[in-house]
This record gives sequence, C-alpha cells and structure tokens, in this order.
Amino acid sequence: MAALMHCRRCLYTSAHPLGLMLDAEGICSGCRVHEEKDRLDWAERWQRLESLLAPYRSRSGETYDCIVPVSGAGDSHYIVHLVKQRLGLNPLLVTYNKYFNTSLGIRNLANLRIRFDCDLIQQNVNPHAVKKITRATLRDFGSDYWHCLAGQTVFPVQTAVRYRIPLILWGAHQGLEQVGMYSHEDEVEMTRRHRQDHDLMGREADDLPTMFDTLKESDIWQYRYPDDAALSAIGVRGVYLGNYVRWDPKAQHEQMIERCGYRTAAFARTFDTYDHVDCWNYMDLHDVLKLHKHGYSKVTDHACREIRHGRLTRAQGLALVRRHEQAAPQHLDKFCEWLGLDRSGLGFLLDRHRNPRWWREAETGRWAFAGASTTAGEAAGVTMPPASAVFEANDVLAHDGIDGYITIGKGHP
Amino acid sequence: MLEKRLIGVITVKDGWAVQSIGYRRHRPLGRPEVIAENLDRWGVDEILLQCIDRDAQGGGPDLALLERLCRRGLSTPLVYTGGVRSVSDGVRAVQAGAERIGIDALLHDDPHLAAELAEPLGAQALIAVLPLSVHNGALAWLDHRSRLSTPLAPALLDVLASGAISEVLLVDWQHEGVHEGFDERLLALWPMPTLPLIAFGGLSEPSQLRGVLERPNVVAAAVGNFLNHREHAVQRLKQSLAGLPLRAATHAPLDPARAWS
Amino acid sequence: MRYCLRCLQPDTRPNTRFSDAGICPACDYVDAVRGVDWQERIDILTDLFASRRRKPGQFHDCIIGVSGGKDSTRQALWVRDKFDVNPLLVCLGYPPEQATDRGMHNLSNLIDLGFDVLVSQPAPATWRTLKRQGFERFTNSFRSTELALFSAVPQIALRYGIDLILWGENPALQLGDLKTLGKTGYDGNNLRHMNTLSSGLQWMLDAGHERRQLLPYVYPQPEEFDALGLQIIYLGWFLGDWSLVNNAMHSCAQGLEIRTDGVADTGDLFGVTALDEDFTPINQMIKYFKFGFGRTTDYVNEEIRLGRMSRERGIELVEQHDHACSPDYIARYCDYLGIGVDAFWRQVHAATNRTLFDIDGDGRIHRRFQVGVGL
Amino acid sequence: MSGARLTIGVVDYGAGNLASVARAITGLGHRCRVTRDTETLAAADAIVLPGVGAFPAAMASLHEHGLVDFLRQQARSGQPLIGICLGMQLLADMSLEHRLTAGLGLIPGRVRPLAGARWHIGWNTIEIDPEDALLSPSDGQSLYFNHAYAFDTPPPYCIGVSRLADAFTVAVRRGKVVGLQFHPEKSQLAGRLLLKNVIEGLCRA
Repeated sequence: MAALMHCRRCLYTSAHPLGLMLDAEGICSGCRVHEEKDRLDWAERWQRLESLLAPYRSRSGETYDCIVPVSGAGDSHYIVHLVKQRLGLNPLLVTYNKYFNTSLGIRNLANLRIRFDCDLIQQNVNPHAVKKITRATLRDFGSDYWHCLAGQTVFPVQTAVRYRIPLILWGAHQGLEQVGMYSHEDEVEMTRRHRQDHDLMGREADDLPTMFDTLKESDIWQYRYPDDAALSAIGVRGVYLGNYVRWDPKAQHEQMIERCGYRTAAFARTFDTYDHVDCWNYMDLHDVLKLHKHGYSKVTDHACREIRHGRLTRAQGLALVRRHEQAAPQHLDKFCEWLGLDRSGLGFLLDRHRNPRWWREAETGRWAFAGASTTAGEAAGVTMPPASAVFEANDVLAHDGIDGYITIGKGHP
Repeated sequence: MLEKRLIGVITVKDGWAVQSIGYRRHRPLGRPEVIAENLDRWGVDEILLQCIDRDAQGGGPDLALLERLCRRGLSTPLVYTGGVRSVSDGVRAVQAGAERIGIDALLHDDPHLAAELAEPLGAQALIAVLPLSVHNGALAWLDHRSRLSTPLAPALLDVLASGAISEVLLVDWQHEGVHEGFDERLLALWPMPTLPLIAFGGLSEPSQLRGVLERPNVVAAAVGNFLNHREHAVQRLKQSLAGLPLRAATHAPLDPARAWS
Repeated sequence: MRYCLRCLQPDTRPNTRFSDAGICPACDYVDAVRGVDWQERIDILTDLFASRRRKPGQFHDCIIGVSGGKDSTRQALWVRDKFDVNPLLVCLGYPPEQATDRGMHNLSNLIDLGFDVLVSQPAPATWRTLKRQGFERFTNSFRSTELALFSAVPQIALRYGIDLILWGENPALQLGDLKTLGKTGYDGNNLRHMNTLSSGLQWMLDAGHERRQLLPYVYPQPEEFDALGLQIIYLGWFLGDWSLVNNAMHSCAQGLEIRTDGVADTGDLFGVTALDEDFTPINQMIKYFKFGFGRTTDYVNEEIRLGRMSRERGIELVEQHDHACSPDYIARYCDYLGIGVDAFWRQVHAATNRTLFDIDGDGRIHRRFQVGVGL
Repeated sequence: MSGARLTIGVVDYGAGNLASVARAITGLGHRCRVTRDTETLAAADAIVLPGVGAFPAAMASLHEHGLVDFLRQQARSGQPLIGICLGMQLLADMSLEHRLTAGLGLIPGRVRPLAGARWHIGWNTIEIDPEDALLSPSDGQSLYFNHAYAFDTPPPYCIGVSRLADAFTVAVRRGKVVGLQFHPEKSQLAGRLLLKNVIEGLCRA
C-alpha cells in the first residue's frame, strides 16, 4: 500500500477512492483543476455551451430539447434554472425514486416542478428488487446506495434512448470537482465507463448476481446501461454544465433559496445544510459507511470545497471535519425497518466494512479511528464556521411532520 | 489486407489509471481493468498497458494487474510495458496475459539483453518504447528516470537493425496530453525507414491521425488521454478516418460477454 | 329525455343508444353476460398471455394504466398474481396542488405491493392554465387532463416497445359509449374514439399554448399503434365480477385508502372513487347539470343491475345526492383555477341543460324532469 | 445457446497464456478444462492446442509431458483437435524456426519464415474456402495475427489464406483436426463467432 500523502492545500489524501495525484509542491490534482475556476474566461465558455447546444433545440416542438435528471436536492434547482431560464431549452425532467425520501425532498421536487413548469417522469422500480439488490450490495461491498446511484445514472440514459432525445444535461462532474480527474477544458462527457468505474464502484448491474446468492436477471435488468448500438443510433450525449459555468454549489444554492424557494435543513454529520436534504440516508447511514470504508466522510468533501473557494482556511476546515466526522447517525432505525433488518445485524454488516487501514479493533466492539483527519495536521481552535462559510437551514428533513421514508408524496403546500 | 491499428493506451501510476501530461503531471482516471473492458467493447485494435512507476515499486512487471485484466475476459490484444528488466520478466508478463512486451528503460541500460528477449518470445512480441523529442533539429532520446535526453545510442540502433524487435513505439513525450500536439518531425527524422512505427503522444484529432497513418512506415497510432473524454471515442475516431485501411468501428448490440444465455 | 326502464340511466349520455325495448346498453350487457362461460374467457386471456414471447433482456409483459385507485390496484394484482405476468404500471401524476395525500398513499401502496411504476407528471402551471381554459370553454376542466391521462399509457408503451396495454372496463359495453366498440368484446384499439379524445389538441393551441408545452397531451397516431403492433385489451371483459363496489372490496383488502367525506359532499355513495384528487366531485356535479345524471346515478345503476337495490330506492338517492358537491370543494376548485365562485356559477349556469333544468332568481337549479321517469 | 454445453480440454504444456483461451471458451457457454492430464483431455468433446513463442521449445515441452503420442492418437481416433497460432504450426510435419524440428505430423506440410515480411502483426482479413462449413461464415472478417512463420500445406488441407505481399495459409484442416494461425480469443466479436462455429461445428458434426 503506497504511503498516505496529504494535500497541503485541502484535506484530501492519496487514498481518495476516485484517485488523487499530488504534484511536486504537494498540491493535489483536485486543487490544481479548481484553480481553473479563477483563470478561465467563463463568458467565453458559456458561448461554447450555447453553440454546442444549438443543434439540439427542437424547431418542430414535436419533442423535448433535452433530458435533465433531477431530485429533491443536489443542484437540481440551479440546473433547471440554467436549462430553462438562461438557455431557454424545453427539458424533460427525469427522476429515479430512491425510496429513502424525506418529506423536505418531496417538497423541494414539487417546488421545482411548479416553479419551472416542467414535465417530469419518475421511475419507481419495484421495492422487492430494490431491497434484494440493497441487501446484496450492503453485504458484498458495503454500499447501501448502489441502487440509487445506478438508477439515477441510468434512467436518464434509458429515457434518452426510449424518447429519442439525444441530449442529457448534468450539473458538475464529480471526478473533476473533487479530485481534478479532468480539466474543464477537456469538456469531458458522460460515459458508461465512468459510471461503472466510479458511480457504481466498479460493479455494473450484471456484476451483482453471483452463483452463491439469489439475485436474478429479473431483479437487475432495469439498471443495465443501454447497449452501444442504441446509444449510437440515437446519438445520446451527456454534457456537464460544470464545464461551462463556474460551479460554486454554496453560492448557487443560496441563489435558489432566495429566488426559487429551495428549502434546506441541518445535519449532525456536516455543516453544509444545502445538499442531500432529500435523503434520510446520504448524510447518515451512507456517510458512516463512507467513513468505515474510506477513512473520511462527506464533511471532508464539503470542507475541501469551501477551502478551495476560499471561504475556509485548511485549519478551519479540519476543525469542522473533526467536530462532525464522528457524530452518531440518527436514522438507522428507518433503514432497518425499510429493509427488515435488526439493528444488531446492521451493526455487524457495518463493522465488516471497516477498512483496516483506518480502523483498529483494540478490543472487541471498540474501534480506534486512524482516518485521514487524524494525520492531517493543525486544526483551528474554534469549531464554528466563519461568516463566509455559514450555511442557512430554513426547514427540517421531516418538513410536514412525517419522520420516515416517503415512497410517493404530495409535497405541497 | 493487413490493417493499420488504433491503439488505446492505459497509463498506470500506483495501480491507478491516469491521464498523463508531458510525462510529468497526472490526473486520476479510474481502474485500469474497467478502462480495458471498455476499450475492448469499443473495438479498439490493441490495448497498450503502460505502468510508469515500476522502478518506484522495486522493478518487474505488474503481473497482478495483468492477471486482473485477463480474468475479466479481455478479447483485445494486449501490449504490456513497464518494469521489464530481464528475459524472465518478459516471459512472465506473457504468461500473465500480454501478447506483446514493450521495453523502455532496459534499452538504455542493456540493449543487447533486450534483444535476448526475442529468443523465447519471438521478435514479433517485442516493441521498443522510445520517448523522443526534437533538439537542435535532431532526435533526442529521453531516459524517464533521470529525465535526461541523449542522441540515439549506436547500440540501440544496432539492436533495432538486427530484427530482434518488431516495432518501435515513438513517443512525443513533451506533447503527451496536449491537443493536436504530436510533432510529425519525429517521424521525418527517424533514421530507420523499414522499421514499423507506432506514433503516440498528443494525437487527439482525426486530421493528425490520418496524416500519421498515411505514412507507409507507420503501422499504428496510439491514443491515451483523449479516449476518455467522450462516449464511443474509438468508434468516433475510426468513423472520421474512413478510407484508411482500418478495421471498421462497431457498436455492440448486446453486451455479448455478459449476455445471459 | 327518457330513462332506461330497468336502471336510472338517462339517454343523454353521449354516443349511447337504447334498445327498442327502452333498455340501456349497460343493462343489455348485464343480460348478455348472464349466460357467459367465464372460464372460457379466462382461457382466452391465459392463451393470449402464453402466446407472447419476451424479447431478450425485457421483463415487462404489458402495461397497465393506473392511478392507485380501486380498479387499477385490482387489475395489477390479478394479472401478476394469477397469470404470472409482469406488468409495467403507468400513472399520470396530478400536479402537487391538485393531488391528495390519499392518492399519494395509494400509489405508494401499489409500489410497495412490488410493482414497477412509471409516473408521468405534466408541468403544473401549463396543466393549471389548460384546466382553467377548458372550464371557460367547455365547462369541463378535465378535457385536457383526460387527454393527458389517456395519452400517457400508449405514449410510454410505444417508447418502451411494450406492445400490449391492459385497460379496465370497456366503455362501449359497460358504460354504453358505443363509439369505442372494438372487433371483439375485449379489443380496445378504438379507444381513441372515446368522446374526450376526439377533440384533440387544437383548442389548446388556439388558447395560445405552444406545441412543445403540450407533449404529454398528444395521443399517438394510429400508424404508431400499427408500427409497434400495439394492442389494447379490456380486462373488464374477462373479470366477470367487475364492478365499482367489488373492485373496491378487492383493493381495500390490499391496503387501499378511501374517501372519508360523505355522499352529501361528493355524491359518491361509498367514497371509493376519485381518491387521488378532489376536483372530480365538481366535474360530476357539472355533468349532472349538463346531462341529468351524476356520480350517484353511476353507483345506483350498478347496484340496481346487480339486484342489490330497488329502482325506487335508487330514485330517492339520486334525487337527494346526484347534484351534491360541498361548497368548500367548489371554493378550493375556484381558488385553483383562479376564478371567483360567482364566475364559476355563471359558467355552470350557462352550460346547464335548459331542457332538463330551470334556474330560479337566486341561482338555484331545479330539475324539470322526474328522476326515473324523464321529461 | 444452441445445444447442450460442451466440455473443451485446453492443453497446458507451459506455452503462453491459457486464461484468454479458457475465458473465450467459457464465454461461449461451454465447460473448459485447462490441463495436461491425458485422461481429462481424452474425455473432452474437443481439445484446443494453444501456443505462443518458438516451435522447438513448444515441441520439447510436449514431449516432456508425454503429449506428442497422445495428441497423435486422439486426432487419429477422430477426437476434434483445434490448434491456435503456434498450436496450428505444431500440427505440421516439421518447422524451420531456429532449427529443423519435427512436429505432430497431423497435417502435411512444413513451417517456414514468412515470405516478403519479417512478421505478420495486427488485424488482417481472412479468405476462406467456400466449401468449408466451419469457417466460411467468417470469410472476409478481420482477425488478429502475431507470428513470423507460416505453415505451407498442400491445397486440400488449406482452408484459409491472408495476404501480405502475397497469400499464405492461415487456416488448415484435415478431418476433425483444424489449425488457426490467428488468435480468435483475441479478436473480439469476429473471433468469438469464429471460435463458436469451429468448436460447435466440429463437436456436433
């Protein structure tokens, strides 16, 4: 195992699951690509986007101009704002039901539909298959979220083929934003390879069933990527707006809160209140699994982002990480009830996926943490974010009092 | 008729596939075996697996990586380069699944030993990896370990002339990762017209590839970074190179390797 | 206006024709099916499913249009659990302002019962404008929404390459809408002639909407049906015990949530229809003022045909509740459409069938016909 | 997958990579036994003889493992035998590679250096004798080659050629013994289809 190296500017290490390269000055590839955000001419890049999208505008009105994957959180409000209001395109919104829905997320998605007046189609895979898959992915590679990531990244592409709408517009490219996988100028587009490699941790739908478990083709077929012949016949193309717009999630969310009624909520395990408010699991069980497997969690992603945008110093970021990183998850019961697990059984599964590189079981049941934050250097004394990095929470996850998973919800008023 | 080849390059550092710029800066890409599987499905003509840090890992080919690729049912010819320091290194890399072997550092240290690899493997399995640049109008040959460039050594040219090595991978290392960066003077200045060449480094646009592949002594063009920015990058390139003797691009209807019989 | 001699169906329903004996098609249908060998029909359906081959890697055998209500919940479960057929359920989702929590619960219930469900949700503001324009022009705000409802299923069938659609009741047979009668009792391909569909998009374009805003309202052309070999089948023809009440009992036993307001508010005797939104009672009331029969009549007719209610008792209920619609629902409806309640009643009065009704000085509407007798 | 699963024996005599050949066979849905045990090989529906590297070393290794007589005996008994690349050349009477070396002698002819080119590397189209049911579906397809020597055989046994300067043999057949100079296991879709036709054609003839 190569020695663990820390970036001197942000809090990522060479053990980042997406890969991270450190240069001679000890600065990571993610920070280097972030520098482009203050070097590139974003007006010129917007023009590049306009010319790139021109051929996809439907003149006949017989079909949609593009497909936009959305959810009750993420950057969906800002993306639809860009697509409909600034680009003047007529999008078909698509969403995959991940079932871990908070009522705040249901409300935000309803708000999105009303504010931007868009047609939306929602896929609900039968929960029998979803739960069978989730048991297998939790068991085999410690992922409670494979079905969500697989569904969110394939339903838009399947819809592009079925509805013969070649253009899919995504927000920012996660690999570029976190670890500088590409330069903005590479103008990287959606590929099946990147989805398999990173979104799905190397495992496509057909990799899940094995000889020794009970998954069948009828359980996983809806998560298969369309074949190359179909993609090529329609000319499907996924473009990332983040390559053409200076992507700053905090600023964008605040614009959407103020102008478009986006609502937010606080979390125990991070200081960011804008992202992932549509899911009971992402900042809870999922975040704990991330800490077990990779030795860091979402609060580190948020801190790195804010450090790179100059709203946090590295020391302040590290203080926030250390404050939130070990906060106890609060919604495991919901997941146990949904999947029919016993808390003790879930605990056993979670522990089996603690990576020995970050966790040592001093005595049975007591785990010593040696994750990235423990060797990242000096943290600031104060653990509250400075004024520049305050995140406003104007609502709660159980928005209309429902403290549980919502399969389908009204979301209004 | 014998077709020219479009080779997909996977550059690996610390076990991770990377984009490499100018043999210096690197950007993480993903798992080499997933990229290989994708190139296989796209119908690239050959895959060049280039491990660039074997010396740091104590030398020797990355046999574990080769076996990982093989296990996934790779049905595309595989060329391996990186850390081959002896005849047994070469033989073991072929046993682990590589069709052909690239030799780089060994050519600097002991070109004749490199020639001895031809005995067990056959010259058709050996490729000389030569990172070159143009310096004062002449070719300069880089040793990536010391980062020093020297003229082409006579001992090297003797080995190449002896027929012990079937092809030369001519790498414009300075323009690696640079759009339309490949410097065609490298081909013009190359002293041995009869030895088949593979051009690599800064080849991103169809116009460049056509110009390079139209040269009689160039049998293949290798592309690395630029195959990772678009879906169906290989098919797209091949379609825009229509008219050249290249195997046709295919868009697989159903994923045959995974088809559920 | 005259009534069917057996039930309380007046002859004012569009596309309907009574027999010479003065019996409505639906009552004739009840007589016609009295001697039916239902097992023979079940065998036809079993053979139909058995004759279909799945394309490799495709696990949906057919599509069923659902709302999560009593009929669709029953159909989905019957098809899957009796014939081992795996349907893709397609639902036209109401916008958040119109949908009810009860509707959301029932759709969730259907998903949790283990079905793949695709929910198509048209843009809410365009939907709302079309409803207001439909009300202003036809005194029927459902003209656009019904078109979207009927278009969603075939649109998705064509795009997903699934060439069999299962529909509920055959409007021609059970409701007396003869225009949609197909080659056999269960052939539904003439569904496109259903009264609502024939009006098409033109009035929406005339109302100022762009073509690209109306994509969910486009009913596919017959050529598209033929290209895929798309077939529509009525399950109602096979389900011998198909009825409003019976379907509700099946679905309630599978978790269906029903209305808890009373018949006085909705004209809905048992509260088992229009579970997913609250504007239907208004539309049923307007239907009553246009054609002389409303939601209560539909219920009562079925009870009479099944011999569970006398015609006299039916007349009492129709007289009492057929026009029922709570002012609160009307107020919320007007608020949604953005019109005043008085403007609402002016529009309703204008659309009221004056041969059937009189409107007195302070706007109350009185029957000129006698329920069960006619004019 | 038409017909029952076949069992294919792949001769492991220490020459080159067997994983790719084995993986290609299992990918077609058949069972694969990579072994040098003659009993297991004899029980298989067909035997595949792979090979990378030099002719003399490969023959020496076959002798060392007592496989030369076994393969001759099995071929003569009618058990299907498929030689791939060097495996095809081993079927010949003799080879001139490095030094004159006797082969298995299952198909007449000898192996000599390519004419007009030092090696044949890359994808080349194959021209198949229309009479041959196994390979004719692959006529005109591009397959992957990587060799420096060619197998000269009298006309009746040559069922496929490719061209560099001029034509040379790339596929041989005598009864149920078939030789393929290219690498079907490394020729993507074209290779998969060809291998399927050859294996299933021979075993189900």
